[in-house]
Amino acid sequence: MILQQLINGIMLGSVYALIALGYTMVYGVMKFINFAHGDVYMWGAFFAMFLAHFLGGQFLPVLILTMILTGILGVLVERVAYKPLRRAPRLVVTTSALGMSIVLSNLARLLIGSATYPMPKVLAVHDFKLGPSAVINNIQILVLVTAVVLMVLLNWFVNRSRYGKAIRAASEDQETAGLMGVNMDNVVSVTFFVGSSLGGAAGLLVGMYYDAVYSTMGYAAGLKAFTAAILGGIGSIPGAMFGGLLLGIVENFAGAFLSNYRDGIAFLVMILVLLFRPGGLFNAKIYQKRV
Amino acid sequence: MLKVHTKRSAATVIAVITALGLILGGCGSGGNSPASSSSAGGKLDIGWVAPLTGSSANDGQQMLNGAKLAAKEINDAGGINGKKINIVAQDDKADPKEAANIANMFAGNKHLVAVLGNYNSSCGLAGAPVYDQAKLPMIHVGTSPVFSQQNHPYVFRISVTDAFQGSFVTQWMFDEGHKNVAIIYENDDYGRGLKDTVSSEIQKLGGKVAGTWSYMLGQTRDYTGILTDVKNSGADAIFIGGLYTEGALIGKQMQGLGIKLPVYGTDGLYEESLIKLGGSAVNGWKVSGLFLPTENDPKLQKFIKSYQEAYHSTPGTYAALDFDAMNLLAKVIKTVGTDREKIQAYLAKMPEPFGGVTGNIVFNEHHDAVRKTLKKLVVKDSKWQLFQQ
Amino acid sequence: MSKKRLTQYVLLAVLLVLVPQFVRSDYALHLMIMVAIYGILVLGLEIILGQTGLFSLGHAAFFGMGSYTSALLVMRLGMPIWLGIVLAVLASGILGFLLGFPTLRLRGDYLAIATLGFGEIFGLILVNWDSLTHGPMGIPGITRPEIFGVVFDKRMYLYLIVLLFILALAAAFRISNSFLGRTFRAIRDDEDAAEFLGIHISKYKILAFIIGGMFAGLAGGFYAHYVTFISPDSFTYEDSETLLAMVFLGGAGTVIGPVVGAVVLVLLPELLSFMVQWRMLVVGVIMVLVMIFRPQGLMGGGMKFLKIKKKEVARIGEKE
Amino acid sequence: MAILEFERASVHFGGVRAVDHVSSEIEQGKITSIIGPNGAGKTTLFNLITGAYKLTQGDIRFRGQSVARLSPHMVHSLGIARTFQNIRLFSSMTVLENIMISTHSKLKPKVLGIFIPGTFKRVEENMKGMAEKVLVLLDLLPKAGYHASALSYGEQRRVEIARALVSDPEIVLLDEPSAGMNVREAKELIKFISQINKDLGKTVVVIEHNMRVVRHISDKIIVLDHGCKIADGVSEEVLRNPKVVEAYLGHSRLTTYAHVR
Repeated sequence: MILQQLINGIMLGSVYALIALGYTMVYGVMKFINFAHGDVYMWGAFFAMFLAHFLGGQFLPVLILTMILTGILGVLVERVAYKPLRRAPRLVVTTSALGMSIVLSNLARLLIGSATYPMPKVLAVHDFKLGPSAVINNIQILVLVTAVVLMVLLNWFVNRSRYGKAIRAASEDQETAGLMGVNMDNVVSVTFFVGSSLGGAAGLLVGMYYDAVYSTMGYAAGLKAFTAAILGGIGSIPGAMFGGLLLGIVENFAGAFLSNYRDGIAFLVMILVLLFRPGGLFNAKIYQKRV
Repeated sequence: MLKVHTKRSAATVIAVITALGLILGGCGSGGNSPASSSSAGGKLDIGWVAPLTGSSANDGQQMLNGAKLAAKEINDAGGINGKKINIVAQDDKADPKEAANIANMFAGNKHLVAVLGNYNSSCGLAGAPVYDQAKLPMIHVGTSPVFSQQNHPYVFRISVTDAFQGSFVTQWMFDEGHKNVAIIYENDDYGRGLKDTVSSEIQKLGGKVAGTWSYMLGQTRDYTGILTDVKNSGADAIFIGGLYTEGALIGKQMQGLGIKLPVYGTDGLYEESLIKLGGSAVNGWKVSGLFLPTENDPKLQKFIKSYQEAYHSTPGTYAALDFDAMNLLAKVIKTVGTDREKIQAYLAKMPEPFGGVTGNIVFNEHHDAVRKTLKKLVVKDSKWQLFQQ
Repeated sequence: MSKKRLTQYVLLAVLLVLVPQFVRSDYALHLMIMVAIYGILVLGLEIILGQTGLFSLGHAAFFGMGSYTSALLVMRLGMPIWLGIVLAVLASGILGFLLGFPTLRLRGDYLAIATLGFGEIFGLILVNWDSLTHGPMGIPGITRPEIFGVVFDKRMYLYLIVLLFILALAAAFRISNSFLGRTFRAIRDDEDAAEFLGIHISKYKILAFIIGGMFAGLAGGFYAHYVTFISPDSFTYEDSETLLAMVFLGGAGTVIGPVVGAVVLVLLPELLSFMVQWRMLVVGVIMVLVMIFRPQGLMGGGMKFLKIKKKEVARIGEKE
Repeated sequence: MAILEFERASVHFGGVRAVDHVSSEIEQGKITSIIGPNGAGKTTLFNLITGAYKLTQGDIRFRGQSVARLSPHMVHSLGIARTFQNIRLFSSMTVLENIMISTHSKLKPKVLGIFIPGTFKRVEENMKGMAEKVLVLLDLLPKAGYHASALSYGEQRRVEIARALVSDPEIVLLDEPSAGMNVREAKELIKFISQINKDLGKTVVVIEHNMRVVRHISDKIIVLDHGCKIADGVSEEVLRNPKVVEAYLGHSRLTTYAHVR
């Protein structure tokens, strides 16, 4: 039972973590909360649904195409709603993101529909017994493995690749990075592309795991993922992963034992963590007074 | 120097208020002047309000489909006393504040004859005082017991109350020997009402509630935590006090966790999508319902056929309820005319039951629709079928 | 008071008394009432967010606190409505005090998410504490105010809320023009510096939440007795988000700006209501457009403080 | 008489000993300069006095009373005011408003008072009066209504000093007041610091790199290097101290020694 709950929690958590990475990447470079990210993730799930419909049971092509399409959507959103505001106060950009979130979710509802759609089968399901009462299936394992692989790739990308270095430089100090010859437009585009494509991957994985895709799915998942990113310390990639997992596990146990307060407990844990570590779990330095 | 700020602002306030007054005064008087009533000569305005955006948009859309279909059929048949029905549709976003806004908008629209009302009980209750005051009859699909307590004179509900459905399904579970029931419910006015009646009915009949678990609509649809706990609670059946989408996902997640308990529910689960989405996971689910597409009732067959033609799907509970509500209104208007008070008087004391696709309806003293019985439906071979002993 | 200002006030008063008399439609009256309610709400958020710079995503909780406090006191204990509303203001102030505590440790987006969490928890308590709040069923049939035995009609409600709004507006301006407002803005601009200049930061931050909460409590108390039905889904995160959008759309830090934002975001969806399914999309598009073409908000000015300060957001590897 | 005493004051950040066992005294009514190469811990010492950081070890006493556990605003209300190395004016406010902020410690205004017409007016007038007095002193009155960001660098520095003076503190801590000033402005500053000291009777503590300024104004000099005090005493003596010269020369011959010469 505990084992099963832990599996459930890790599944939910890895989904949060994947979405949280998108928030954290954008925040790292642009310093604002991209409220539209949850809806980009929702569009990713829809892209995945259509692709799975046309491509059938080919997981990798569906995953890669979904990530590309969602990445492009993310870049488009940035070009339309944030790029003109590059020099504006960041809370203004946040408001623009709020507007964009409304636009994206309503577009999905109008273009696709308000129903909840099943995900076309990408893989056949096989169950594996883990001990007397716990069970896990191949889709869950695939979701976990994909999530982990993507996170590892992202870590490599940010720490080792040329663009990753530019992103890190920009997240430390945009102006200096600009002076050092980093093309900010490109960095921002790459950031949005990568962050959004991870959201797209999450959309596919969630679609497969829950077998359901709907136009309002970005809202709750986005909120939780954002919470996870903050919990881990926003801007920190390991923070987002860890925050997501922690939130998923806490939420799952809360759901089992005090289901009426499930979401509240997740938030309570987050507030308590923040009170003791005001910069999130992986980012304690932010709060030193600077004089 | 510090005052500069205030001075400019006072002027702004004046400007804003004047503008506001002009805008609102303008649109207000427009709705009121008798001159504009000529435009409504050939038509009959019926208000319609339910969520068309947000988490419950899909249910609202179904309702609108049902209402529109009925209106189209009536209009194609020549309308009511020569007047065509015109649906004035509004979106309440499932937000009671917006529902109150729209209730006021409708109340101010003198052309409206009646309103087909909200999907959420909370939205209905926020608008109800306004409809009462404006003497505008409203038929809605809410299920909350609060409506019965409040006795809003102009508010009628065509859906089945929690109390009626809850006791019906509980009895059914007992008939089949399930006396230790786990209740999973949507934690809002809809699911909570069902949970309350079902738990008290179970206790009345001498059974046991193995536990209650809730989920919030619009939150992450992961129920594995709840279900793992249900599995360990020793329950011999599950009652779901919720709607079809969440129901289907609960079913699928049960399947994933290897839970094979019988599942019962109410008409909120009755929908084609439950099967489309749930697939094999919802086979064998038992649900109290109002109608079944395969029934041999010509009225029903016609409804199903034209609905499928118009929307390429099979109507569920909410589409059928609004279809009936619209037809009921048409019948009343045909009988007593467009006077709102007369419509209310007719509905409050119906001389004969209205035979709709969801059964024969009269409203009782609380303005709740009374039906003699409900149908026992079951998912069999991925189809809705009538339950046979 | 200068003569010009006096004239302005008189003109204002005359307008406010006359305008409702010419509005015949209940719907228009209702919308004006809603505008005023939201006006008071955003005045409160303006103090927290616009003046003090505390990013709060839980403002709907104060609104709910006010509504529930007054409704319950009046319905359960039979208190007079006036007293109920006064106590609603106090209760929301107390909630502001509690919600203000994390501000002592948290800044910026971290504070935002903490307040968001508080708002969500507050909502869940409303849903689950049945014996007190009647849970998700909500509280129907809330007592309407009476005066000399006459139950309020829309026009009387409007006069009352406009009166309350003017009081709130005057209070907001007074706060903004006093040392209190200056202190708030100092905290917003540079809270560390302010502390070295002898400002008790914690006290004033909590105070901002208390005052902001009290404004929302006033709006909430009135709202409960106006709509006569309240339930938890009237006070959700989406409402907090809308309020936030109102503040920025109108122009944070300008007192009057957020009120204009409230006017726009209350009326716009109603004016667009003929679009039914399309209107939320259009509202979203307009929000984005306004931000792009008028980032300082409709009423402009006062936004410099929100500019990215390199120091403030720099993170990993930062020395000192 | 010592008004401010450091007793083995130390603060460690992680492994770094930013200030290490500094013991010294600040004499009342005198001007004391704190000098030392970049990163010597001078500003950190100010931060310790004003309560931004808590001491890891040791104590700091103001008039015999420990200020080690006090928060910045409490230290301010005891009568210790400061300026900042990198100017930190409130950018959305006018010069006058900037200075009015700093009157809280002195006036202790009551929040509810703002809704009492008489009290509101009195407090505002009081604050304004205090601020204007300082503005006159610093020759800034014509700029009172300007936004702080519209002022020249030197003027902004003076507003900072005005902000420190308005609360009528006993000790004024000036963190590199001459930074970014030209020679003429620096000369005026020297005059002005003496004026604060002589005419207003304030105890002044200055962190300074500009040796011309240091030489002219200091009654006493404290030299820090790597968080440690390496010398203190009367100015000429300290500046001739070989350890001091070595600390400066050893560190950055190009920038700092220029001033020493």
